[in-house]
Amino acid sequence: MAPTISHFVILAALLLGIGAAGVLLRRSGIAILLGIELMLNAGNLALVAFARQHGNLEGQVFVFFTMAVAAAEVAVGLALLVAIYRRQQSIDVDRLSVMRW
Amino acid sequence: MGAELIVIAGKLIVLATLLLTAVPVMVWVERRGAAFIQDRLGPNRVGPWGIIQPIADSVKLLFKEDLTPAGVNRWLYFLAPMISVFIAMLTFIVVPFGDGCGVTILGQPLGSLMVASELEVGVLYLLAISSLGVYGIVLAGWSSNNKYSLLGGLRASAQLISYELSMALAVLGVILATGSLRLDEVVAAQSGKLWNAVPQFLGFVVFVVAAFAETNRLPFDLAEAETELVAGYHVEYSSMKFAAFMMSEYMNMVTVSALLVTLFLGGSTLPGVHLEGWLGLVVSLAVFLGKVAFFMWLFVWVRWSLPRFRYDQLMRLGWKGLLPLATVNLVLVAVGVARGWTWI
Amino acid sequence: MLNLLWLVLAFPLAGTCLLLAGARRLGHRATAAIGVGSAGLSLLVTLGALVSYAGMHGEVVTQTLYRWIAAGNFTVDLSLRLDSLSAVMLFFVTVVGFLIHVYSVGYMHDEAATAYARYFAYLNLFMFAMLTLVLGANLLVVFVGWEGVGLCSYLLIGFYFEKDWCAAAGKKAFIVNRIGDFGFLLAIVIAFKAFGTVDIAGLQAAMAADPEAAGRWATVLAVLLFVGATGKSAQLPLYVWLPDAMAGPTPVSALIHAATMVTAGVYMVARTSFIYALSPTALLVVAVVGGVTAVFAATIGLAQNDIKKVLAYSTVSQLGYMFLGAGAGAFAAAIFHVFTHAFFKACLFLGAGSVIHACGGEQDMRKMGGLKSHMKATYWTFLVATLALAGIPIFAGFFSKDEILAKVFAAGVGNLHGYGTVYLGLWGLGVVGAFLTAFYMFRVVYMTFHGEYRGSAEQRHHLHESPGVMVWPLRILAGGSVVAGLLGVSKAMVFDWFDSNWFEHLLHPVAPAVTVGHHVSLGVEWGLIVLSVGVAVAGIWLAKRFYFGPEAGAVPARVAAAWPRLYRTVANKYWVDEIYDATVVDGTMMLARGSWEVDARVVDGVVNGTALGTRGSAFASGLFDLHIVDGLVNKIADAYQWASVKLRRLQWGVVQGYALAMVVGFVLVLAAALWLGHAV
Amino acid sequence: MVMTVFVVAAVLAIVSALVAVSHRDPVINVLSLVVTFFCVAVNFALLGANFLAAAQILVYAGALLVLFLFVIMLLGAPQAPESGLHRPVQKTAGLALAAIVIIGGVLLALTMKVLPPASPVTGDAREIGKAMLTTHAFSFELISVLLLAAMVGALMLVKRKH
Repeated sequence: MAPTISHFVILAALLLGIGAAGVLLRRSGIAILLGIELMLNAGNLALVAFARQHGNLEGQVFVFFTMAVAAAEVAVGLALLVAIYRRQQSIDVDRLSVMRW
Repeated sequence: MGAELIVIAGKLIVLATLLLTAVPVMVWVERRGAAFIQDRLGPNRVGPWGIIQPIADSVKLLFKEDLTPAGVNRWLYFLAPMISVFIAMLTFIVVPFGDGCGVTILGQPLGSLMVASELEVGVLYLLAISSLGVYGIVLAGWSSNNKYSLLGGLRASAQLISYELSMALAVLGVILATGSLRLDEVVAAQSGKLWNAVPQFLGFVVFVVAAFAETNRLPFDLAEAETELVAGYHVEYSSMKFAAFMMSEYMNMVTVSALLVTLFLGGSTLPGVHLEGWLGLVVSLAVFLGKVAFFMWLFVWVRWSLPRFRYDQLMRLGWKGLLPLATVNLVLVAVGVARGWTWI
Repeated sequence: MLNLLWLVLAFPLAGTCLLLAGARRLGHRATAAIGVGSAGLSLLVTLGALVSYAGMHGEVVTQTLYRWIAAGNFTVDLSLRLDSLSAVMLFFVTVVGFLIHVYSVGYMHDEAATAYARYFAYLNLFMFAMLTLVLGANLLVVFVGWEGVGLCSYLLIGFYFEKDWCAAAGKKAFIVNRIGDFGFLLAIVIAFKAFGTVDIAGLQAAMAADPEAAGRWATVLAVLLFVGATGKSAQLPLYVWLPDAMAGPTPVSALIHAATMVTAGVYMVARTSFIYALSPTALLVVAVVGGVTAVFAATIGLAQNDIKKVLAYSTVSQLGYMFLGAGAGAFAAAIFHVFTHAFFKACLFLGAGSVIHACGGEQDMRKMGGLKSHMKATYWTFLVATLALAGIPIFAGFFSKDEILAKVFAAGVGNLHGYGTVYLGLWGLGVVGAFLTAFYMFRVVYMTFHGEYRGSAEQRHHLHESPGVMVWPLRILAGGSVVAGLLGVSKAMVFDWFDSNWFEHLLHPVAPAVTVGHHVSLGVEWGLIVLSVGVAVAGIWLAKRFYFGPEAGAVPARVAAAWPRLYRTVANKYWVDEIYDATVVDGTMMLARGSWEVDARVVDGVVNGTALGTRGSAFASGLFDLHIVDGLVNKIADAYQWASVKLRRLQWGVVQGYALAMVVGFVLVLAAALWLGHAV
Repeated sequence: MVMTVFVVAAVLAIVSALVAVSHRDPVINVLSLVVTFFCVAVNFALLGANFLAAAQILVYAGALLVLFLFVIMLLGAPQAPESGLHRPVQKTAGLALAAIVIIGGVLLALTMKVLPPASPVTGDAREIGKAMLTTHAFSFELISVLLLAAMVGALMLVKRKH
């Protein structure tokens, strides 16, 4: 028995959920960024699976764009983290409340 | 199925043996070469011209005490040298290091002597796997819980990311000229015309320099720079774990040299030589090994001739020197391909 | 080879870009290599193209690079046109340009590296613009080149911009040229309006197809084009910028202000000769302006002491001859003079540059003298070029100037368009001008190269021949000054033995002469030749009496003393600059001042009055504002404040809380979509 | 055979993903994420996207996560203080939402029509490149602008002001 698209989509959903949990629960900035990466990857997996299902390349091309976006996001995100760390010697996002009323 | 698997396994075993054998030989060449360049004798006690010296060295390393310093992250500390060796060996399997010349064993064609070289995304696989090599070094530096190691690891990660770009761009030029990601086709494409090193001289130079940086060899050995960082990322390692790092360094040298030969110097072909059967097989192997040997000697030669770069110089060379050059090379090749120049 | 024609333009442009980009980094050697190299490559391509073109029996070759403007049915292509006329121009522009690039390597060598690079960048840009002008297949492209050369001229005249007077000279050149350019621009607009095209070939075809409209517009078009030409080619009344343009480096004077750019006007008239052919009035205007300028400038040249100024007025005068020829309908003769003039005038300027270089920047001829023994090569090449300019047989200027005078005479005798007497009078002016030319040129030779050295002892110590890189262009140009004339030996000079005027045949398809079919007999033509040679020799003889020998300078001083008022008038260039200052410049200033007065008194008064009224009403409305409007505003603001105190709790500062909200929204949207059945 | 590979890769991916988001040592987080991404790459390969599989390793494992490691080391492995502030609402809501996402996704996967896979497309680099530079040329250019902006932004953020 070969895995069908459902298998891949279920795996993608699980990864997306785990990533979302990481983003929502962890307070370390790095962990949040990692969670976002995980979510993006889950999306990629689903895209490739759908591309396979429909027999065209669009999904794969989108994955490529996602990768580029992820790269840009990581660059800016990590730069932000470094800047924040320099400012308050911590990457705890709960401390980022200076702009609050 | 059975015969095919046996042939593939046989090829892998031969390959691994070859690679592992290359390490002690290289160690000996390096030490004798260094001695020659520095006008001393070098190892000369164990065996004629000290030729057994590497074996004695490895025996010594095997029997040394395997220390695990206090405060290290045991798991990662244990994993790092393994990753290094593993990645170094993985990279090698795509290199087509000889022409099968139609020879068959057990009814299976020998192909271009290697299995994975016929991978349709061979070059990409190569770049992907070699980009993982940094993990071994970074993790070693991190897990050792030593500031010198950490600095070495940091330096290595920044250096490898920086130079990988130029290297990949240089490789892109070759891919563009070949029109395929398969390494055996890269070799085949070079057999009928000039070797890539001539029309893509810039790319060749960039690749050679980046190769030195990617293998952490002088003049780019900032990750271990003994005068500044004691021994950098492997300062806390001893015994076989240390030996593993040494092995991976030499294996990486072999891989990179083999890549240089494959991508830019026509692999196992010689212009104008077309032999068939076993003779062709042997000759192509010998040609390939000869070309690789030249670059191995170049590694040794450069190591004992050039001083180390300062870190900012290293970064400047990588980003402001090699990257633009590699881009120019790529643009030139693209123009050539677009204009339909067949010699490029 | 001909499809590589665009390379002729591309090389100088590339040179400019390289030099401007690298101005701060390139050294002298690299700059010289790029500057001269691009001009040289351009020359090579030109020669190749001309060799290919030679086999094509005078067809018109057009190369369209791309469509530049497309607006409705009006299109302008960026296209190049090679015919015999532009081929001639192309040839001498690249040859003379290349030689002057080479010469500049030596002449400008003492400049700082940045200035050196800037200089060559401008020079290359000029080559590009001039070649665009020459090769342009439609009036708009020609105009681009036309403006381009004007810009380069401005940049190079003001090259030493740290000196006020150089910057001012550049500005003057630019503004005076703009006046002329306006005429050209108007002509282009009218051509488009009347015939719907600005393409030269198209315009010619359109005018041939509709003779009625052509007749109606020809005079206006031709006169407006000629207004442009008077600006660029320094004719009365717009000639005043050219003498001042000598503020630029001498090679620039040679290249731009003698050999190439200033001939653009003549070229343009020849280019559009099919328009002039339709308008006797325009031809007459051209001829009269040319003839008067020729003599007028020559008389000013008599009394100048600055060596470059003399050459500048001589250029104005010679340009006058060219227009005189064109005005008599002999376009080929005019272009022939352009061609020969380029060689000997460039040679003269470069020779003057060599002299100035040797004298350490001195330009006043009264402080020179006796340089003959110090600089042999410069002297001989200068002498050859002077003989050519004076119109002594064998040398190039003789053939071309004589050709022009012969054609004007023929137009006079043949009563061209019924203006025969006018043309005869202009012929007389031309002969007088030839005499003056020979006189003032030999004045320069005698004052500069003969007699005793009159500069300071320190300058005398420095006298030296220029380096080879400067002398060789001189030699080549001098050679050109000798042989260039042989291309256009007129029929009469070989006793009608064979029809030998190669040049006229070459240009005939492009710029056919306007004639009345009247042929002057062989005897009369020879009489004219003897007359003009005699006049030239007389001029030389008089110059020798005045400025050679122990009594040198005494006779002119006596002449000046005898007619002080006349001398002062001529030496001060007929006060034309002052008159322009007093009328045009001051007039403009007065207009500006008057406008300012009106502005200050009337406009400001109205404004101030209005302001007073406004203040009064503002006070009243202020009261209203304070109590009624503000009251309302404050109430609204209070409401907002109250609401924001409540709402700001949404910004509770927990970053992940926001993320949570986003995910909630995402889930809700997705759920809604699924619910409504749109997602699957 | 294929199923076995898939199951192994999937289980490994989920386990390592859980470790990646839950472990307190950031280095371990990153390393387990490497494993996850490897498994995703294996899944790509199973779906016939060889090129993407290689690109996945090259981009994610080879560059992005190395960058993470680099920053973690640069900052001296800051361990986020997970104690201290308690956020019961956030925690409950977060877990609930993650669960909803997972359940929703699984339901979606189970209910959707499973077509027999269309003729397998080769994830050939040539084809992807062609699609990217023709059909999606605009997005491609946009991505280059985005990357440039990200690069400049990152530089501005970490530049020390003197």
